[in-house]
Amino acid sequence: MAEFFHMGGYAFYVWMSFGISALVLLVNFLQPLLKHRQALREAEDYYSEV
Amino acid sequence: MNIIAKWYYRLGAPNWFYPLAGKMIPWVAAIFVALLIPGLYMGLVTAPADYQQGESFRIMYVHVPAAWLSMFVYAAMAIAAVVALVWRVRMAEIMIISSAPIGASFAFIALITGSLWGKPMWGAWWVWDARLTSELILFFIYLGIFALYNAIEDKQTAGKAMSILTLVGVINLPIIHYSVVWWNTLHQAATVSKFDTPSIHIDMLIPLLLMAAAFQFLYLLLLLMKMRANLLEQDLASGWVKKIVFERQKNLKK
Amino acid sequence: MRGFFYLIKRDLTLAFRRRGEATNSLVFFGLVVLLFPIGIGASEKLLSEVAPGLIWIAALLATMLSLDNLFKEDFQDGTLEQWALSEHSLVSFAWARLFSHWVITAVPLIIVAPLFAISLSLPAEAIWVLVLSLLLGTPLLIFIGGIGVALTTGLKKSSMLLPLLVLPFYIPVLIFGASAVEVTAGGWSAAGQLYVLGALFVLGIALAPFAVASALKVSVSQ
Amino acid sequence: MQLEAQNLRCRRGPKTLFTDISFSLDAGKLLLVEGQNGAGKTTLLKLLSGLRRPDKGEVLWNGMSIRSANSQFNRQLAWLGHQNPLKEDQTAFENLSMLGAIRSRNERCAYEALQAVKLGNVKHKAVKTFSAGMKRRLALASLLIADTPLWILDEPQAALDKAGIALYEQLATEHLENGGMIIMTSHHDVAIDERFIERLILGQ
Repeated sequence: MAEFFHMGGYAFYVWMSFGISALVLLVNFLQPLLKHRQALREAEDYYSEV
Repeated sequence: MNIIAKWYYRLGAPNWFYPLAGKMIPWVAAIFVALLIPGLYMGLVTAPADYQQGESFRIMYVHVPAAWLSMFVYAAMAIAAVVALVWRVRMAEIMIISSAPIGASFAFIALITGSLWGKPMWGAWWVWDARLTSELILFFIYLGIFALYNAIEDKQTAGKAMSILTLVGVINLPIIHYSVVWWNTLHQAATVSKFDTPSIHIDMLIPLLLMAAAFQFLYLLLLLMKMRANLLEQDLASGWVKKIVFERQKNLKK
Repeated sequence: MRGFFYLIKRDLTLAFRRRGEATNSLVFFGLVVLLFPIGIGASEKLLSEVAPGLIWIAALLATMLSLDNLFKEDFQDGTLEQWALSEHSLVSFAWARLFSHWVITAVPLIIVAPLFAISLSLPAEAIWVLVLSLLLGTPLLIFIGGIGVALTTGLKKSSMLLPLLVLPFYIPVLIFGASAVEVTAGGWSAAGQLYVLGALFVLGIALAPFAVASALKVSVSQ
Repeated sequence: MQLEAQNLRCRRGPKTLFTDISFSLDAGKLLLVEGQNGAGKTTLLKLLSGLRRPDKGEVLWNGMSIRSANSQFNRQLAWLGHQNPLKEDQTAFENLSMLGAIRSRNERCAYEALQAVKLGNVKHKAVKTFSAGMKRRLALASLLIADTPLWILDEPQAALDKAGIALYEQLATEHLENGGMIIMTSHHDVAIDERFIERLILGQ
């Protein structure tokens, strides 16, 4: 397993690439989730008054 | 109304699109994961190391799909821009503003992984290679589209202005790309472009196609989620949101 | 076509009465060119090597910054509405405004450019190609920049949005313009670059006004 | 000549400004659009003039939609918004001839129009020296040299003094008498003969 992570000496570059990509895409996944939840809460407040 | 027109009309209506997108999201997410796992496994483990680049060529499995997607997303936005301007479909404008950040993220990933791939192979973090330079310009165009939409308060005007900018962009992108390629040959000895995928062996190709397909579904997934959020936020005071809120409250009471 | 020539005459007389506007971009152009020797040292060999790109970048920035409120005044005082509702299409309005803006701000720039080229020790034969490339390039910069300006005309607060929208589309013009001068300075012929610049010029002049008109229509209907 | 609106609807963001606005206006009539601020008066005028497209509904000029017959409709329309479309550094005469160049001209010359709005003595002075009332009158003068039966005016009496308002009402009455049409908004009442006027209240 160890040499798998070693990636023939390029461990830093390979795992950094996959890591940053995963991070950026995760942000793109979470942002709409939070925004959707927040918009729903706003809608509920808006209609609770009306 | 024939079936296509009915579909076309309904897709444009938020109260129909919002629940439909909600139902589709789990399925799209499932397909994405089903493609991602084998793609990653084959890409990182089973695919043979490249005789020149060794293991670092595996960065290709993230760099190339991200670069493809950054262009695919822009093409999809350009089509939506035509639909938005010619048939005045508001849903197409929501699609564009939801796609822009996703496209920008793919372009950003392509740039970062490109420089991480370049460093071990050619010793420089940034290489003024034709494709990387075009990708950087595409990244700035995405930012411009996103910034324009957010700078205009009235969302109807913002949508139209953004659609026009998207179309201006789609006409300019080929011109920019070929002038950058020409500029690149002028300033560097005509080496084979550094980011041509290596002579692709079948075991290397399959994970690449799997990863590309996985990224396509990821784009669809992120797009649907972003469109639902943007729609709900913009249409706060309109009838269909009121119906959804009351339905949710009814289920909670049950 | 009456309105078209009237508009150009009006713009020229207005510019004549407000002399400040045209000279601002000229002063900016001179200052930017002045900054470079100070910044990167005044060694003659280095400067002459960098001069083509430098002059072109300075001209590009000066043109873009002069564009900033090209349509804002017409938008705010209602002239744009009058044109939108006249029998003349907004395309002819856009054409006239962009053309008169080119005459007011870019032509003085082109006249002065050889002066700055000499100060940056650009070889003599390259100066003519510089003027020709600017003659082809600046209208292109103004017409493409006009699209960005038209899109941001409706904005209340003046945001630094124009450069972000417009600079990516300036890149091909800069590539061929600067390399035309650079190649001539090196002794080769710049025919290829100038032909491509001419092609971009025709494409830009033909298509940009339609994009400007539709962007203005969006701003006016706010 | 007839301008007809068919159940116009317009939204600004999530808020619906007005919906199902329908009316038809014939030659020699004045439509007075009233309503508080923010009721969408200016937006309605923009819909009727074609500056902005309605979300739903249609505007017809002589039975044809103004979007398809756009340039014919524009040739017969004179628009005056809140602001005066004038350039401060130009003289009154230059501004007027510029506005005349945009619209289809009638035989009335610019000097005559300036006399009609009592600006004859300042025709070669720069507009920046004018008062707000004089600027508004100069903008109104541009209506006189245009051969446009339909006037769409957004608060034409704004910034006018009493004499200016009387002048405007006289010009409007003349225009209506020789078969013209006017659509205007106003905050205070308009002293024009009731037989010409139809009212439309926005934002109940």
